[in-house]
Parts: sequence; C-alpha cells; structure tokens
Amino acid sequence: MTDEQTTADSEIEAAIRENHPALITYITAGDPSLEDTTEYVEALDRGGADLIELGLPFSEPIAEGPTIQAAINRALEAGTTPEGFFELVDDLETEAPLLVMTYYNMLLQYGPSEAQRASEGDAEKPRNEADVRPFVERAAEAGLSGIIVPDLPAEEADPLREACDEHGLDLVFIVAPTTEGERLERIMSQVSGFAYVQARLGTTGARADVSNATHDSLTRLEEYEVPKAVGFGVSEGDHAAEIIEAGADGVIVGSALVDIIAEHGEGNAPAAAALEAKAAELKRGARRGGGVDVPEPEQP
Amino acid sequence: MTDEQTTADSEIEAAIRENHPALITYITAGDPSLEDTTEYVEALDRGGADLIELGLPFSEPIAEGPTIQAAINRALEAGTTPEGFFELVDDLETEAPLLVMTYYNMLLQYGPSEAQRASEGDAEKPRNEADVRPFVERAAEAGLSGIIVPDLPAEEADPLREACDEHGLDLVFIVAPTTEGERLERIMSQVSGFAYVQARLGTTGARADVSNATHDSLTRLEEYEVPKAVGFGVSEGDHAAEIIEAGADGVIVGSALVDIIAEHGEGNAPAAAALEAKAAELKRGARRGGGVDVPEPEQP
Amino acid sequence: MSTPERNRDRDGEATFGEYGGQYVPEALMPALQELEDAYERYVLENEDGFMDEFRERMRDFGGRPTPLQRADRLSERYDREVYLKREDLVHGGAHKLNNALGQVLLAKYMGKERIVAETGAGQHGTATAMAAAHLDMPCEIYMGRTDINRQRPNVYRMRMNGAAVNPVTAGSGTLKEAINETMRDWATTVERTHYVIGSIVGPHPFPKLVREFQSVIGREAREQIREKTGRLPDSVLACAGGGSNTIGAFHEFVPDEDIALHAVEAGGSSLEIDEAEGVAPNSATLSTGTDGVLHGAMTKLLQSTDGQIVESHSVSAGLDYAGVGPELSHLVETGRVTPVSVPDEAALNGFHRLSNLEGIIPALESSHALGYLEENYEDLGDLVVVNVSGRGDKDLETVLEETETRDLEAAPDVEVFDRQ
Amino acid sequence: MSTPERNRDRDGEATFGEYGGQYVPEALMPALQELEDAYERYVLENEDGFMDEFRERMRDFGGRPTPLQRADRLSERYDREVYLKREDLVHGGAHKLNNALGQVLLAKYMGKERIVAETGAGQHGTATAMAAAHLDMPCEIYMGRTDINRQRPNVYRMRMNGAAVNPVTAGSGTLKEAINETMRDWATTVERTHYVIGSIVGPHPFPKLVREFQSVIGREAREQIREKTGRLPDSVLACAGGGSNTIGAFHEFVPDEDIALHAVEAGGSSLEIDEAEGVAPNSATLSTGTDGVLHGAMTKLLQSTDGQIVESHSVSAGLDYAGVGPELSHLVETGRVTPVSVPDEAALNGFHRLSNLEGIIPALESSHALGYLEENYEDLGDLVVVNVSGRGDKDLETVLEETETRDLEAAPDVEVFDRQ
Ligand SMILES: Cc1ncc(COP(=O)(O)O)c(C=O)c1O
Ligand SMILES: Cc1ncc(COP(=O)(O)O)c(C=O)c1O
Repeated sequence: MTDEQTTADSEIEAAIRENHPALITYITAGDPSLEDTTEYVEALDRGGADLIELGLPFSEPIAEGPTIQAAINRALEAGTTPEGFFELVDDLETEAPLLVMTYYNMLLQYGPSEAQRASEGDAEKPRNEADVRPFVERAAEAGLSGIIVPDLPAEEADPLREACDEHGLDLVFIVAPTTEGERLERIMSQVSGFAYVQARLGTTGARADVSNATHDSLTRLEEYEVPKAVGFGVSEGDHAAEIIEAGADGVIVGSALVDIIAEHGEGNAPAAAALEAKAAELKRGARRGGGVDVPEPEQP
Repeated sequence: MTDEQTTADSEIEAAIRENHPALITYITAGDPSLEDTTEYVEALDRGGADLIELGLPFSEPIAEGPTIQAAINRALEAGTTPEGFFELVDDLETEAPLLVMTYYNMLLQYGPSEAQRASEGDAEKPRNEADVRPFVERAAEAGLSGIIVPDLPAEEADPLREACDEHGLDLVFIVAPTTEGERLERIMSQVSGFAYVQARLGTTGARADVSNATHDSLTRLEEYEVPKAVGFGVSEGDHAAEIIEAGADGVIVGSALVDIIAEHGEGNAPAAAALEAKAAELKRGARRGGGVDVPEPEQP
Repeated sequence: MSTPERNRDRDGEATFGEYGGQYVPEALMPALQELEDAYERYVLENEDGFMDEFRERMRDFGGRPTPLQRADRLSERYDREVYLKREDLVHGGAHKLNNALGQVLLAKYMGKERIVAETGAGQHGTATAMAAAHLDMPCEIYMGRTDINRQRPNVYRMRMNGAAVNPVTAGSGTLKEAINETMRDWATTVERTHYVIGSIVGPHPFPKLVREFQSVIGREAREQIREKTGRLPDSVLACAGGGSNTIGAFHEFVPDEDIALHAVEAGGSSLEIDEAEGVAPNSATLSTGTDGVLHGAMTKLLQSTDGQIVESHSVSAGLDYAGVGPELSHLVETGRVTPVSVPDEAALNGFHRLSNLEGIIPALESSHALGYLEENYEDLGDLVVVNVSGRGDKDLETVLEETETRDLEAAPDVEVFDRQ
Repeated sequence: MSTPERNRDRDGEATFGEYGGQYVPEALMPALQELEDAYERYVLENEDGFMDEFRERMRDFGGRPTPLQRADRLSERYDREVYLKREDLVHGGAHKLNNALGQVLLAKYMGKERIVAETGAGQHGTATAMAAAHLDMPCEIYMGRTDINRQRPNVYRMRMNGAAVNPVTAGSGTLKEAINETMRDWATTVERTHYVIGSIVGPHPFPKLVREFQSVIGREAREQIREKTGRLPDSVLACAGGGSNTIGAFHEFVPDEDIALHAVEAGGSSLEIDEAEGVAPNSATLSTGTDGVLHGAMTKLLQSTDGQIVESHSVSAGLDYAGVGPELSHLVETGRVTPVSVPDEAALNGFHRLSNLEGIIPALESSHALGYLEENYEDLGDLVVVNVSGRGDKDLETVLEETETRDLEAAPDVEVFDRQ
C-alpha cells in the first residue's frame, strides 16, 4: 500500500485536507457523563472542529497530564464503560469524523471475556495478538474513523494495524520530538489519517507557548505526504496560528477544552456554549496561521 | 593477727557478745533529713539495737532493693553529703556502736579533690590505693566503729583493710549463699566485727519468710569464731527468733525500718516512736530465739 | 565476560514468550533503545568494567554477599533443612538496593544527569535515594500523598539522603499514581534523565536489566547452599510483588528443572475481585490475574473485564501492586514457576514466627514466603531455601495494629502491644 | 588457638593498669569466677569449638564480615583517603550484636538457662533479644520507664523477638537505673542466669570478654585496609560511650604505636559539670572524668567531688553514660588513645553529612566520629578509618526534632522536616 493509496482511502485525511488548516479536538467521553459528552461533541462540531477525538477512559493514563487525567477519573467515576462509549458513538451524528483515543489494554480486553472464550474453546489463542479485533470491529460498526493509542509504539502495533486495515479504520501514530531516523521512517510508513506531532516532550496539558520542538519536528516531517497535526499544549487561537504557520496541517487541542468542561461541572449548557466558542476561536487561529483571513466574531 | 586478737580488739564484736543475741539495725542517713536521722538513731538505740548501721547514700546502690534505694534517693534529694554525714555522727551519743554502710566510690572520693591533690603535688599517687585513707580517718574521728561496703569483695579490699587496721575500725564483710570454699576462707580471714550473713540471694528488702540459704550458710560458718549476724529480708520478731535459733549471733534489720520512715514522711516524732517499738519487737524476737524469755510489752 | 550463564540473557528479544514488550508513549522509545544499548554494552559485555564496579560497590557499599543462613529452629519445626537467604542485611534493609545501585550506576555510565523513581511504601525510594547519594546523582522520588502520610520515616530517610520527594496528589495517592507521575516526568525530561524503575516490571529492557542486577541473590544462594550442604535445594520460595526479589532468587535455578520455584503472592483477605468497586482484596496477580498491558508491558494483571486496572490490597505495602513482571508471567505460563498465595493472616503469623524463633524480624513482604512455608512444608522437599527479601523494622506499626485486631497464633502475648 | 595476637589477653589480670577490677556484691563473685573460667576455656582456648561456632554464627546470622568502604565523597572533601567500617550492616543495625551473640552463646556453653540484660535506648536490648531468640534462650531486658516511652519501636522489636521487657520505674527511669536493676536480678538468680552486659564495662572479666567479641571489627578492618591500600591507616576514629565499638575498632591496632587512635566522646552542650544539679551536660567521660568505681569497675567517671554519679547528657542515647570501659581509661591514661569530644551540633552535622554525601544514614553515636573528622581531618594523616558503629534509622525522630531547633549547616532544606 503506497502513501497515495492510504491517502485516497482515508476519511480522516480527507477531512483534514478539505478543511485545511484543520482543527482537531479532544474530550474525554463520560466527563462528566455520557449525556453531556453528546452535547459537547455536537458543540465542538458546530464550533468548527474538523475531527473529533473521543477519549475512552483508562485507569492508568500514563501519557496524559493532570488535566486529562482528572477528566478520565471523572469519567470512570461516572461509570463510563467501553460499551457505553460505543453506544454513545452509535448515536452521534457529526459532520466531523470521530476518532477514539485510548490505551492499549482497553483494546485488548474488549470482547468476550477469558471465561467466555474458554467456554467457546477459544482460550488457547494468545490474547495479545487476537484480542484487538473485537474492539476494532465494534469501533468500525459505531462509525469511528480512526484510533489513537498513546502507549502503542509502532514496534508493537502490527496486530492493531492489521485489524484497522481490515475494517478500514485509520491508525494514527504520534511522532515525538525524540522520534528520528529509522524509527521515524517506520512510523511514517505505518501511519494513516494524519501524523500526530507531539509539540514537546512531556504529557498532554495546556501551555502558554509553542515550543521549538514543534518547528524541528515539522521540518523533519516535511518530506512525508501524510497530513501533520500538532498537539500537546495548544490552548489558544494564537498558538494555533503559529503552528499552522510553521507548516502543520492541523492543530490538536485537548486540555484547553477539558478545562472548560471541568470549570462548568455537571450537565451544563453553558459548557457547551463555551466549548463551541473555544473551538471557533481555535479554528479562526488556525485559519489565520494558514493565511485564510477570518473576521473576529462580534462581542456578545 | 589471729582471730582471737581481732575479737579482743573489736568494739563491735564486744557489743554483739555482750548483748547476745544481738539486734543490728540499718537506716539511711539523711532520710528524710539529717535532723530526723539523729532522732531515729536515738529511738533505735532506746528500742534495743545493739549495733546501728548508718547508710551514707550513694547514687548507684546496686546491692539494695527498692526500699532502701528509695531511701537513698530521698537522702540525696535532701542534700546529704559525706561531710554532713560525719557531722551527724560527730554529734551522736548512742549506747550502740555505729557503723557506716556505703559504696566504695564514696570512700574513694572522700578527701582532697584531684585538683587539690594536684596543687599539693600529690596527684601522681594512684587514687585507688591511696584514697580510702581520708575517709577512714574521718570515720574514726567521728567515732564510727566499723565499715561495711557492699560492693567491695575481699579481693579488692586490701587498701581499705589496711586503712581500717591503722585506725582501729572493723571491716565487716558479707558472706553470701554463694560464698564457699577458698573464697569463704579468705573472707573469714579478713573479716572483723562480725560476718554479715546474707540470708538469701538478691538484694536487701523486707520479706515474709526466712530462707533455707540462711540455715546452710550458718552451718558453713559454724567453725569460724567471729560472730555471725544475718541480714537481707528480716522484718519481724518471729524471723529474728528463727534466725537466732538457727545459730546466728545477731539479726540485721534494714528495709523494715526504712519502711516505717517512708510511711511517716518528713520530721516525725511518731516515726521515732514506731522505730523504737519495732526495734523492741525485733530484739524480743531475737531473745526468744536465743532462749532468753522476754514478756510481751503491755498494750498501750 | 566472567559469568557464561549470562548468555541466556542475550537473546535480543523484547519479550518473554508472549509477555513483555514496549507499550510506552512514542517519546520514550528512543530512551528505551538507548537503555537497551547500554544494557548490552555495560551490563552484558562489562564495557568499561561496569559490572566490576557494580559488584565492587555492592560489596563495599551494599554489604554483599549476604549470608545464606540455616534456620535452626524452623528446620527443627518442619523436620527438614530450611535455609534463609538474608537480603534483609543489604544496606537499606532489602534487596531493593541491588537494582537501585545498578541502575543509578548505569545512568552514570550513560551520561544521564538526573534520576527519577517512583515509590509506594518507600522501600524502592529509599534504596534509590541511597544509591543516588552514594554516586552523587541528583534524584527525585515521586510518592503518593497518601503513602507519604503513611510512611513518614521513609520520607525522612530519602530527604536525608538528599533526594527530593514529590508528592503525587492524583487519585488515591498511592503507588500506581506515583508510577504514572514518574513516567510523565521521564517523558518530559527523557534526554537527561534515567527512570530507575523499582521492580522487574515496565517496558523492555527494564525487566531484563533489573533481573541482571537482582539475580545475584540466586547466584550467591546457589553457591552457598552447595558449599553448606553439598547439593542444590529441592525448592526455593520468594514473595512476589512486582517480582524483583522473586526473579532475583529464582533466575539461577530456572535451568534446574527439578528445583521447585514458588512465587508467594499476597492473598490479602480474599482472592476474589470486586468488579463493581474496582477493587481486588489481594495482590495475587500471578495466581488470579489475566493478561493485559500495564506500565509498558504485556503481563498478568488485576483488572476488570473492561480492562480497568483494579486497586490491589495487601497488608504488605511492597506487594500491593496490580501488575507483575512479565518474565514471571511467562515462567508461570510455562509451568516453571508455581504461583501460590497466602492471606494476610498467614503472613502476619510468618512475621511473628521468624521474629520469635530465629531472631530475625522479616519484612511483611518476605513474611508471605514464611507463611507459605508453614502451611506447605511437607510438599517442599528436604532442602528449602527461603528468600528473606528485607527486614521488617519498617513494618512494626502495621504489624502492631494488625495483630491487635486478630487472633494470631504466632503472635507474642497481647500485652506486648500495650502502646500507651 | 588460631590468632596468636590473642595472647595479649591471657595475662590473667583483672585490671588494666590501675583500672578495672571487680567491685561487686559478694554474691556475684562466684559467678564472675565461673565466667572467667568460661572466658578462658571457651573464648581464649576455643574449647568445644566455641569460637568457631561464634564466628560461624556471626557470619551466617550476623552478616560478618562487614565491608570496609572507601567514602568517595568524604575522601574528596577532606583531600585524603577516608574509609568507613560498616558496622551499620550487622544484623540489628549496630556492632552490638557482636557482643550480644557472643555472650548468649557463652551462656549456653556454660549451661545457663536464662539471660538478663539492661538497655538504655534499646540497642543492646534488641541485639540481645535477637541473639537470645536465635539461640533459643529465655531473655529478660530491663529498661527504664522513661526510655521505654521514648523508644517504643525498640521495645516492640524486643517483644517480637520473644524477650520480656521489664520496666524500671526507679529514679529517672533511664540506663543507670536499668543497670542497677539488672544487677539486682542477677544477684538474685545468679546460679542459672547470665547477665549480658552491653559494653566493655562492668567487673572483670566482662571488659575482656566483650573486647574479645568486639575486636573482630578492628581485625577485619586491618586486613581490609591492607588489601585495599597496601598499608595500615594513619588514624582510626570511633565514638565512645561505654566504649565497646571503640575498643572493638582499636584493639588490633594498639600495638602499632604510630597509628593514632581517637575515641570521640559526646561533648553534649558543654564540657562542664553542674555540681549543684548533679548533672553533666555531656558524656565525655574519658576527656573530663575522674577516677572512681561504678558498676563493678574502677574507671573514669562523671561524678561530683563527693563521689555521686552525675546524670550525663547527649543527643545520642547510646553515648549517654557516666562511665566508660576501664581498658579505655587505661589506654587514655597511658597516652595510647586520644580522648576527644564534639558537641551535639557537630554530631548532628556529621549525621546529615554522611547521609547526604554517602547515602549512609549513620547512628547518632557514630555521627560523633564523623563530626570530629570534619573538624580535625587535617591532623589525621593521609589514611583515616572511621568506625560507623551503627545505622541511624532509630535516630530519625531525634534528628528531626533537633534539626528543627538549630541552624545546622549540613542539614537538608527545612521543608524536609515538614511533619504535618
Ligand atoms: C522487602 C521487600 N520484599 C519484596 C518486595 C516486593 O517487590 P518485588 O516483588 O519486586 O521483590 C518489596 C517491595 O517494596 C520489599 O520492600
Ligand atoms: C550504634 C551505636 N554506637 C555506639 C554505641 C555506644 O556504645 P559503645 O561505646 O559501647 O560502643 C551504641 C550504644 O547503644 C550504639 O548503639
């Protein structure tokens, strides 16, 4: 499969290219409840998000900063399960394609339990190779377009890559500031949808500036066709502008949105409005950076 | 010096023989004050004590039980010093001869301080040989008749033995239930005044019975001329009787008297009366044991 | 290289059968490759005399070799020969220093400028702080706020050794959160920082690296038991939390198929998981866990059917972990290691029994192995080696509290515990 | 006999020059003679293989030999070679076990049925309780009520090892009273009981007996320093309370007249005695004491001019004693050992410095030697051996409290001591 082919097949890639420069947003499903998530996703969709990542909460989110970790804890306390998550997605109707972002163990455990498999005479199959299929299948069925697994480096990704290919889902990989040389090539040969460019070392979390690492990473990635979106620490329209200016095809914003949800607490229409406004601000920033001039919205 | 000679020279031995069976009493000087001690000694003298041991308090009385240890602490808290002790003795006029009972360090430290000796060009002299002399000299001057040092076994007693001989003081040794054979002979060859027969293993303290060890010890000592007095745990007239019956020449009573002092607290005429009565009871007991019949006193 | 057995470790594989691997954020992958490279050069090839220096420092600073002691009264009690491997005598009071010193030294050889580590009860944290002080390496320890409050003496020890102790307030403020937080620090500072992981867990090459530093336990024990009895043991017992003392004790005996290797886990108060509460009242991962990925490796886990990691529980803080080393999972899966467990009570009795009969106060972790011995000695053959992984001074308060509320047959009189 | 140097101990004398002797109640004299006999037969002549068994148990149970470690950062700091003798690694955490195990084993050989011992801070008590448990000997420890309340963890350790802890309520309820009480027990039960005295103090033959068990420290150190440096040290430093670790470290070096031996005492807050209060704000007996008799021996003492023993004071409980071993008094009197002292503050700084620079938390007792090193290293020659007599885990609370109220240059940031 060539880069071109991947590109052609990908709903996600298409969404980025069509809405260039693209805004990709993240929130945690189930924070503070699945009902609220539906509202929030729709608000982001209205606000201008071109792709929406939904976090499926996992109890040990080692790649997240404190903001998203807290969101995950709220979602887990609210009783969010993978099945609840998929049912949420089943019912969502957004313009923006949806991706699921979760940790590898959640993929592995989804599907028939060990006990069930045993009763079906299936227990012999090694879980780590076989067991991501039920998750991917269900994700495809729910209408998700892609998967991001922050604790799954390319070296361990073969089983998931295969399952995703089988079901036509994109598998997005993260390119870190430390990713270079052979490893970079390997990742870029596996990635589909877009390359998630990690703006700086560390974890997710809103920050006040754009790091140098971002510029370096984008330079290293220049030669690759796949779209590049930059995340980790993007929180304002101005960051978005700067990042797009530096050559990215999209910006990814998570913690800044989760902060809004956290501030508003449970079941809150104002939160949806704020999310929509924030998405709009970020989208405007991205466009500004991409040279597409957009007027400021009227003050309310 | 033969046994006979020792016997002939000893005021203490004479007191025991003349008042046979003898009562020997112990109290701690300075408990609760030196003034009280004067009164108490006189009371014991009146009550029938034939010899009076006065404890010069030392901070680490390893041979004493809790009763006498507490008396020593009271005496030290009251500020009792060796010089105060000797001044007390200077002024005492009792029929019964007096002995001082104290620990070896008190003898060693008495007299000119190291600094004083240094200024007198005397500091070179090893203290452990030389320094008991000032104490013995002062004891003799105060009119004491003998010395008992419970932490000085015969093996270490040469310097003190010499000083006592020089000043005509008796040096009383303790014979323990564990003292046998060669060691017993050695002690008996050094003892003067009387042999202090330790009634049982352990420390001083009033007890409710007379131990078998007492009988065994008296049997072992039969062949020696010097008078034997039994102490450690004697508290009642009946004990005294039993001990004398077993062959002792005297009984030594301490803790039972110290208990009386402790019960009465500070500066108390009733304490003196009680001590006198107790001494009388014990003396009667001793006499009864010795076959000398004594009528009970009238009830008050 | 001086020890040819070590060739078994040079398979270049990131996995042990289906377990292990490298499930970490992309940003850490280059650091793992760098570490793998360092592991091969310095540890396996003894480049620049690394292993010589490690062994020398473990001798002079760490107090190795530790004795293998015949337990006279246990031998009598069980009517067979019982020997204790005395890791409680290692500097710091547990086998933890074997690993901590090895890794800090390796970080030095790698040119790293800074050490981070997680700690739960504080044992690994204190060992790392000691090693870092000894080797003059700046050191930060992440520790849950709850654990900090429960384990003040260990916090003081770390601070006295010059380490910073960073409180982790997320979640329940215990080991899991501390690991997560340390990973985050590492992900941020990976270029100049080495993460000294505390057991044979985590992504490749950590499990092999830590095994390499800990397997001195079994290497010594093997030589010592031969010298003392002229033969090899019938069985070896070690407690298993993450499993570093376990693999440490077992590794040299793995090829001897007729030596039984028992990994004794914390049975806690029950072996069942409460799915609704997300709580396992035990830490018996090898005995009851299912396969999954945690903290960088595929291994056996205590998890809900959904894949959420549950909260483990044990009277012994050092065993209280929902994962386990991937190599142990593999050795259990292949039948080479037998996973067993004893409940809290048996461990507490084991603690009291060794204290009382042998004059050795064992760590509550190690007490699990002793509890298992009491209940199963008849099946362990004529010659048993028990790894006493650490000393129990750190556990006195816990044992007092737990003893007060139970009727423990091996505990001394209750008045012991008059704590006015 | 295997070690010919030991002939120096066979002089049959009960004294060291004018010090020593047997100033005890008559009832104990036969027991001392019995002990002297046992000392000569079992210890000096190795009858029935006593010393072989002792050495084997000290190896397997006690963890001997302890390392002699080069202190890299202290060596750099002082620009000379500094080596640490690591008695902190002995089972129980201090050199105390060398003596306790030796005496309990000897009691067994003597057919005694019961052990008593005094303890102050609890170090000797815990060592004795461990040894007694190990050798299956009933054991009672006398401990002042005040000390019991101050040192709960050590009380628990003793109880867990199966020893009875008898509270002594007399006087101030500290070490002196506990010794007196133990002597009383012994005087009562002497026929079946052995009194395991806790330092090189007491009547003959205790000082020689304890020396024999402790001198392994210097014997090992001598061999180790030769092996590591090819030469003998210029000076040896050890703290001195009763002086057992001191004599232990010095004994093998006494014949080498050009090796300086420094006994570092607790200078407390001042070297003056307050006669009126009967209090010495220090425990610097060798440096400031005068000759007298205490606890069975002629030695140097802290006493009033009247001869009353005064209360000593030190931040370190294990040095807080008004007497000192008679052999040390003799070695000081003859000029072979130099008595020195450092105040509490220097010891606290020494504690922090070693913890921080070397990753070893020393006992506060041992910290006195380290405090002296800091202040006087220039006079100690090119090669210095410091005896680290024990570990400092037991001292954490004290150090925290004492550090809070002082401005100690070697202490870590004050926030360390945030003890919410
Ligand atoms: C003494 C002791 N033993 C065992 C363990 C468990 O760790 P592991 O299973 O890695 O040996 C710990 C952990 O803190 C410990 O302190
Ligand atoms: C660690 C340590 N060092 C030194 C001492 C002082 O005793 P000694 O002077 O007999 O060695 C003690 C006493 O408890 C101690 O625990």
